[in-house]
Amino acid sequence: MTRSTIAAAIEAVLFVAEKPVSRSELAKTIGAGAKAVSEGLVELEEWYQGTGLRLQHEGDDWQIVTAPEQAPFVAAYLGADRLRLSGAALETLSVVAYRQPVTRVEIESIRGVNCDQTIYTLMQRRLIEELGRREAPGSPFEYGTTWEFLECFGLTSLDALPTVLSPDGVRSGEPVPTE
Amino acid sequence: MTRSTIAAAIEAVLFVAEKPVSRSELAKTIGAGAKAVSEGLVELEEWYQGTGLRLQHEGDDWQIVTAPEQAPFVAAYLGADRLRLSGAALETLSVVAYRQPVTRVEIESIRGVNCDQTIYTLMQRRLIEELGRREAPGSPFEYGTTWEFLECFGLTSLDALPTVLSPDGVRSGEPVPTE
Amino acid sequence: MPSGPRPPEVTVDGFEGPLDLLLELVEDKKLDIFTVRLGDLADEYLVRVRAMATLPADEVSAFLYIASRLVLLKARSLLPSLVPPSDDDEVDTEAELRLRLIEYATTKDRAAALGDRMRAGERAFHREGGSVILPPKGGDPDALAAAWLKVLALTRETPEEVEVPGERYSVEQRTAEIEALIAKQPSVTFVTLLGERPTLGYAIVTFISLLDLYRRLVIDITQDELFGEIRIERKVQRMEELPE
Repeated sequence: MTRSTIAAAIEAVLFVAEKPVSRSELAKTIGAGAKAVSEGLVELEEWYQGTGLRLQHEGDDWQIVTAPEQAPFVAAYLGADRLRLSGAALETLSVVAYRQPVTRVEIESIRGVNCDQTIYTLMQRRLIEELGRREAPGSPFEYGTTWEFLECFGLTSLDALPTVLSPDGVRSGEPVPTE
Repeated sequence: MTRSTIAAAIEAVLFVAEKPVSRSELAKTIGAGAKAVSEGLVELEEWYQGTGLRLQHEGDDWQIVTAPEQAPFVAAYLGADRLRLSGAALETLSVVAYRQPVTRVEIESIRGVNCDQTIYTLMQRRLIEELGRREAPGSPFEYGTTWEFLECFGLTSLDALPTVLSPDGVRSGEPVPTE
Repeated sequence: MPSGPRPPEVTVDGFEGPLDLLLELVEDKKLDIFTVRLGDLADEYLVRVRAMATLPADEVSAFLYIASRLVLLKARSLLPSLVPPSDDDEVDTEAELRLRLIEYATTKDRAAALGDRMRAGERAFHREGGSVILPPKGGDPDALAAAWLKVLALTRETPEEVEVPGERYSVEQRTAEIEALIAKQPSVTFVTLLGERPTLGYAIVTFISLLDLYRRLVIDITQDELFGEIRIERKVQRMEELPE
């Protein structure tokens, strides 16, 4: 791989990472040596001259952030008081809210798709949390919503969740205890 | 603001956005005109040549995504599953992608079979969505593809759908508007 | 779908429907989709349908529809005087079916192109957004409820819970049944064959079986008046001079 292709691979990985990534993890992920990764990071830094992004590192942990001079625009976008969640994340959140306590496998069986990423995002936002482990084979984590969730949605308690009539006419307003 | 500073501002906003952002929202956020934003998007697209990122748009909603050629590294980092669809699901998806907006009856008349299950699967994976109801007898739902579809197939927009030679030799790459 | 050679006969697992079957016939015989006389494929089509071990009950009507179209086209080409086009638009039956077939072929090619992309795995990834403001603000409970409703709607019938059609009929089996019956008695009505409370699937398999027996010159089918009783009669002797 050339310096540029390594820089591109690093950029893609750092772009999706929601936390700083160490150089050794980068090296492992893209299958390159430590020296090549270092050179790639230097190249990436050069690419970002004059763009809206910056490469930032704390110790050996690297991440992409927005350029400081773009802060007003970023603030203008994020400033509006509304929760920004992708449709997928909102759907996963609704499963946790209405069905807690619920395990990852249960969430996925309800949504029918892999939910690793959205669970991670919701945890990062502190909208859901691990409640503990279920006494079941594999001792899976159970997830539930947080007080930040209640605050974010302006709910006094989980009982205040809007009542939803499921398509077959069953009321499912309250969190249903899972068997 | 110069074209480049607008591109940088757009880049920063799209970077922090959780979902695609419309051109008008971009214009409002960074305080630029619609034309300036369009030019900025073109510039941003040029910046991304050869990098790990690219610009994707679904209709007028824009977002930054990773370049498809970086998929192996990103998938390795995220531990992402590979998309798997049956031949039947792919057929239904191709009808929706190339013919949208399209109703269930239209899909079924083209495929010659009941498509309930495949439509359901594709909705669950967020590859297609209900766009709204058609003004026609029975007010059937119209279906279209999502930005997740573009992402999953590494397409920067619907214009990038693979062009297929139909048996009569007519190129049929672009979505055909239904009557 | 595996990329290997297609299996010689359509199985329930691999079948994509009646148009797929028809297209496969055209391609197997290396015929030109634009010029092939679709009625000529009626026999082969019925043979293939008959070869299917079982037909999913909810799909048989789609197969029957195409089968009846093909049989009609064939009948008309063999006996133009006996089967006159009843309406002007019936002249277009073949053209219309051909158009559908061409459109389906295009759909298949497109699906293959998308499938190639999918298997190549060259997909993009978005990021979920960086600047985490804690705690987040502005959640809309109604949006959450709407998302839940959507999830519920999509959960209603997960693949595991989908009611597998309990009834699966084999055309071959039904054909044998009717053939045995007609060997014993010279004629039987369609209503009798259907029994008291036929399901749609049972009725259609029965119908396809009759088409097949008719094609093989085992039976004659008569109907004296429109919507009158359909009578199935044992063919007294094979009339070899009839075209195949």
